[in-house]
Amino acid sequence: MSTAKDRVPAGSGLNDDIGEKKRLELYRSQVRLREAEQRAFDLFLQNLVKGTSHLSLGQEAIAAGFAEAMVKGDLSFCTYRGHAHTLARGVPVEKVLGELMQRDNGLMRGKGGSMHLTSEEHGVMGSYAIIGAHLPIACGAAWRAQYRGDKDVSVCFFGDGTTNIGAFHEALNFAAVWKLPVVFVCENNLYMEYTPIKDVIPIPQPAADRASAYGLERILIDGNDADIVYRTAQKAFARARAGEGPSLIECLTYRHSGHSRADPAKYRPEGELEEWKKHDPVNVYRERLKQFGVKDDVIAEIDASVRKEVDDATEACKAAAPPSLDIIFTDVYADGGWAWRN
Amino acid sequence: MSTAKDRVPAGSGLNDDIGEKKRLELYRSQVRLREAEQRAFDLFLQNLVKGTSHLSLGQEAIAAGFAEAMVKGDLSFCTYRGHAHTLARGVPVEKVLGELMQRDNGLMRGKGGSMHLTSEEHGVMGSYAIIGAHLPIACGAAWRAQYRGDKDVSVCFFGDGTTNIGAFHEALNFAAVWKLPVVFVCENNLYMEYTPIKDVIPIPQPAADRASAYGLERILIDGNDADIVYRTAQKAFARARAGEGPSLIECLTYRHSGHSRADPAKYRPEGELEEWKKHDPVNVYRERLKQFGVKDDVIAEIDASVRKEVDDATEACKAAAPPSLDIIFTDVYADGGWAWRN
Amino acid sequence: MAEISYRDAVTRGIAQEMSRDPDVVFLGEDVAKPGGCFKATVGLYEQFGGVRVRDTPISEQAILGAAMGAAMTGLKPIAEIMFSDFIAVCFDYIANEFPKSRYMSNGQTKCPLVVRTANGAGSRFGAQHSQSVENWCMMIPGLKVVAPSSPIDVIGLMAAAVRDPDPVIFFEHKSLYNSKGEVPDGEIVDTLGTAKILRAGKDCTIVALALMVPRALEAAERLRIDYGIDCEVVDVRSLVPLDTKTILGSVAKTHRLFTVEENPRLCGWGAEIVSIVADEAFYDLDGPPVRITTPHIPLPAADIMEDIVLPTPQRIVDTIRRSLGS
Amino acid sequence: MAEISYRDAVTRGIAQEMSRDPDVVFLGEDVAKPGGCFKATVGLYEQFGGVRVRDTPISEQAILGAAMGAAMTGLKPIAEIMFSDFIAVCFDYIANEFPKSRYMSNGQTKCPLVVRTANGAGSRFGAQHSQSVENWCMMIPGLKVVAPSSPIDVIGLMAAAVRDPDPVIFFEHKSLYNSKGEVPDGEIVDTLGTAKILRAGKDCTIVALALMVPRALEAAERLRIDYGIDCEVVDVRSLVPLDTKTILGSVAKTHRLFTVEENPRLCGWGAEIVSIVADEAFYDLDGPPVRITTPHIPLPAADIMEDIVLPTPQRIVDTIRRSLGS
Ligand SMILES: Cc1ncc(C[n+]2csc(CCOP(=O)(O)OP(=O)(O)O)c2C)c(N)n1
Ligand SMILES: Cc1ncc(C[n+]2csc(CCOP(=O)(O)OP(=O)(O)O)c2C)c(N)n1
Ligand SMILES: [Mg+2]
Ligand SMILES: [Mg+2]
Repeated sequence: MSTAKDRVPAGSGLNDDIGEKKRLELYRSQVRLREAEQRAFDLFLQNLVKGTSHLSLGQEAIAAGFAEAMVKGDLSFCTYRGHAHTLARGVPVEKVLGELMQRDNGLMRGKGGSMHLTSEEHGVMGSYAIIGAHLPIACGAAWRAQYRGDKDVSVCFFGDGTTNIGAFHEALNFAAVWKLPVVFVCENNLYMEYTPIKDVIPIPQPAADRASAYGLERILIDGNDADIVYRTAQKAFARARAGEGPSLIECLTYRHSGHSRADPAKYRPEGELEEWKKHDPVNVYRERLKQFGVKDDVIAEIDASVRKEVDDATEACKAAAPPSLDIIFTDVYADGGWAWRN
Repeated sequence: MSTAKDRVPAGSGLNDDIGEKKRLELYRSQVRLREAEQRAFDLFLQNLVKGTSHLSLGQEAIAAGFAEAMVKGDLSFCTYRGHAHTLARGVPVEKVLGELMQRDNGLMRGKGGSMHLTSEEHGVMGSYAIIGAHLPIACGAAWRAQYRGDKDVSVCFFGDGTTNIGAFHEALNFAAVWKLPVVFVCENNLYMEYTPIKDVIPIPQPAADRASAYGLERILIDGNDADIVYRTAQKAFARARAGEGPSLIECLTYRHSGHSRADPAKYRPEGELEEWKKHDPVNVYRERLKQFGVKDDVIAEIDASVRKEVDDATEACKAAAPPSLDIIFTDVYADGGWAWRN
Repeated sequence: MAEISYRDAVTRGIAQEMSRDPDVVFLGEDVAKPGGCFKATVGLYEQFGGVRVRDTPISEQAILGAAMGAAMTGLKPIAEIMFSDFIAVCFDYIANEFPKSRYMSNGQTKCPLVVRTANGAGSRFGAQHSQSVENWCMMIPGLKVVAPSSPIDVIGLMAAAVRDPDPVIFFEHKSLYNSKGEVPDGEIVDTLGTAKILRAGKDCTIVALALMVPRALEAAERLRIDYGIDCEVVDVRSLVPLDTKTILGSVAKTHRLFTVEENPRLCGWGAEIVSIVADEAFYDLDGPPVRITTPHIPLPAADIMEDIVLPTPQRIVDTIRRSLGS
Repeated sequence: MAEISYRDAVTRGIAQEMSRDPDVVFLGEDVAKPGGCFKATVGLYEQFGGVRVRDTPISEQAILGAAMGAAMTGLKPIAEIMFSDFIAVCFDYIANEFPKSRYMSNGQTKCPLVVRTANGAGSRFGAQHSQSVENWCMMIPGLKVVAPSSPIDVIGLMAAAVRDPDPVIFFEHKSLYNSKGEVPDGEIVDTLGTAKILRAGKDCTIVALALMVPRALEAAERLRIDYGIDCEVVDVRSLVPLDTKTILGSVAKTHRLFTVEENPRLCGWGAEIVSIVADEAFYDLDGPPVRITTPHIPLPAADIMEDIVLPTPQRIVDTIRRSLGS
């Protein structure tokens, strides 16, 4: 049993390249993701979240670190485990919880559900629930940028288990050959649904150990340290914007919750969760701020304001109407309707 | 422009580990494949081969080398470019040409066609025309061997272009994790249909440079030297039979003909074919025999008897009846029929 | 005799066949140690061991390809595709490999395997995890396709599927896993290609499948009580082979046909059955054969929307009543 | 006005749209420098350059996924899938991605792309390279599906498909590439969702698609000459949107329906059209609606076998004559 700390070279350290303003944003973002996801879980237990939901508790540094490095116009492609990435791009908590709770104020007014969060205005180009499907799609968005000379980057998030499906391979090769401005981010949380990734790969690292198959640099980082994530993202984005092609970044992390819904995650060896909780990204970052001399009351103010945002969002969602049924038959086609016949 | 000779370390040399008997078989097999494929092409030009056909002219050393290393019970999984592998396992030339000519004496009596040659009694478990599909299937046959404790090996042949499709990746990972007795043979003939493989991969060698992604050894050999192929096959088979898992072998080679049918292969740079013809596997091997002191008349006898076999097969096919129409509706289901309703 | 759930029937059906035949092996994602994402295979790993019950990587093409290669060479694999929607990522095996190799080889190769998969809506999972896709398989020549609606049928048809020498796609309905039914003790083996008349009637024939079967039965009961309409309800159970005899026989008696299917409208199995009846029993029909389907749209996630788009007992009642002019 | 081949019409249709709109890009295997495996895109690379016309690796999922991502963000990609059978290896994009993202996002995302692919039998390529799979797409809500039968329709429907804001699957028929037809000079733009009555008649309606259209016309001619039966022939052209008005209108006039399709029997588009007519125009029908299809088997390779299993003019004639009792 080893956490990210043991398995990747250190590299954060005290270094003010990031600066206090950005650091506070990175902290706020992580706390926001933590609180919102925790709330989603509580609401699930209260039977107020319908369907399924996949939380990123414990993985917040990745979503926050990448989103903070992205600029307006950059595009995110997420999985069913996409709440955190959606929120990190600035989508209001209410919109996300509303969708999980199947309310009319939801991001897609209940039509998509928790696995398909999409907010084009925030650059969130969709959350995809078929493993691997969005990697080629992200390539396509990057191809458009390359074709048009646009400078945006497409960032595609996925899990360790996703590295074994065909679409992963096709996308990586395609992106590398066409030198597309796309960044592939593997969040290695050690598990697929319930099966440990190490049981189904013949190499130690599912993504990093495959980068060379696509002529790419091996990048393996501590995904629980937002500074490291942020710096790595910036480097990859610069490379992409410079026309030097894609990157594949493996971030070591751990999900504190089960795979989905109320999964108790009994398949994890005893003590593993506790070990990883010692390296909880939110705690790591709070300590970091303190090392940089950020005062406790500044931190407390952030914590409180985030809490209030999530509380308010929760109340708004509880008060929101269910989705109106007249949207069932809208937006199948671009004309707004669903007519397959005349 | 470089041929296999320049691109892989030498490794044949004079060395009698193979022995004269086996060497004569390797030679006979290659000549047989050469003559049969050349005949198929001639018959195509005479409009006697219907549909399509994909020849292995120039790639004979791979089919011959692997087949000679296989023992009864070992299984071959081929592509649409499968005539050579089918013949190399001992299937009569008449059966193959008969199928290409859509005659009743064909291997599948015209029902399958040139792309789907199958002869279970010879261990030829099918030829598959959807790129990549047979790699997972070969894994399954190997899984059965592992499960039952059978000692046979499944050998799966495919081209350089096939390394970019999803099924390749899934099969390699699966086989490596389950340590299956399967040997993946990439015949890198430098081209997909008409596009050079180097245009669509970000690494020099499509298969060898990816072996490490599956925890496998990098194996790149001169595929135009039957001795090297044979030795490499033996090693891989021994590993598989010992329960040590799969191998991925990239064989450098070149097809002398076009991709299929009457493709004139105009996309090849001038002189490339000529350069490779200097390293023609049949010539290489004829010279090898001479170096080992095999007399010219022994070689001439082999050439003549193969020629007669192919001539006889051709005549038999020309004389053969067209397929009988009553098999159109047989063998959709195991009961011999096609009834989807009562 | 005992009452068991549809979910437990899956486990029991597989266990029955694995106990009987050592060539039966089972593979899929999270099916072994975790017992499956729907908990429908809990205990098989413990009972039969990790050599026969195996967890795989997330590689649906490898799963189905491996099943096929094993089937061709002597085993009888059962492969799980977690959600039937994921058939799309391994469709080549369903469409081009399993069903064609016997034919193309002129009878040389065999492919005795079962693909079992969780099909259908009702869990509020949204458009990529809720589809009914049995028509994706029915339309492919060379496959057999089964979709049981009750625990006893699950066991019996699973046994029949595993013992069948052809590739069988076995659709379990997600929303039926919790449903219960009486099941006799001992071995249960059913027959593919047989529909069941679950309720005899004279005024019209309702043909249904899987989750639509209990809904059709409920509608029939309401039609009897509220409108005095006497419906015959046929559970198709097996789309291929299709028991056209039972269906045509029923229509010959009732003179009216309604199909109730969860497939989106176009090219579902309802269209096939309506076409067969319209062609072969045209003069038996006293009125138009009517399909009741999910509309031709992707499935919405929200419960109140999902509940509306699937055929409901109420919609079945209304459609039949209106069509019969009562 | 000039006579051009169906093959050249494909090139011209694409070139027309690429000239008009710089957002139209084209990708596929061997489509650029080599001009396509059916030589249907020769010259596009030279005319529009390697940035707009691109060869890809053998990665159908990457091809369709890339097309989708580009379409979502502003381009209008045309993607080639070399043989329609290969849709099976990238079916997730066809079934689960293209057609669902707009709906799931409640209208936020768009997917204006065209997948063109060589469909159908007649080339003696065997079971994995000869299928007619337009029903694989018709059955998926959210797609549009087109299959032209003549050079002029190829150009006009290609233009309509490229300009359409939804994902369109464009089926070209392999056995029509060499066929010829008159085509006017200048821009040609047609309309999706419109069938064409190619021959007016009063005794029965024959609905056909792609390669079956010329066969239906030939059969109609023979039926007139030999049996005095006057057939109306409808070329569906567009399966989604489906021009039910034209079809129902024709049946209202002729009172008999025959569909002629290359799909294997079960769940083809013929079943859909028969079901619509049987339901909505039941009382217009004077006799059973009849499907003429390829039987439900994998396709054999040999010419004499392949020729028999596809619907032939002779089979159409015999079926209609017998059914009309002449
Ligand atoms: C093609 C496909 N196969 C299987 C699934 C079911 N599934 C959903 S999440 C998941 C595990 C994914 O693991 P990983 O990629 O590590 O992501 P994580 O959930 O850990 O974030 C699986 C198997 C799916 N959605 N799509
Ligand atoms: C899934 C799929 N995509 C495309 C094709 C069309 N196709 C047939 S052969 C071929 C080239 C294959 O190249 P390679 O793997 O190098 O094998 P080679 O033909 O050189 O032996 C292609 C693209 C196919 N048969 N299947
Ligand atoms: Mg994971
Ligand atoms: Mg090649």
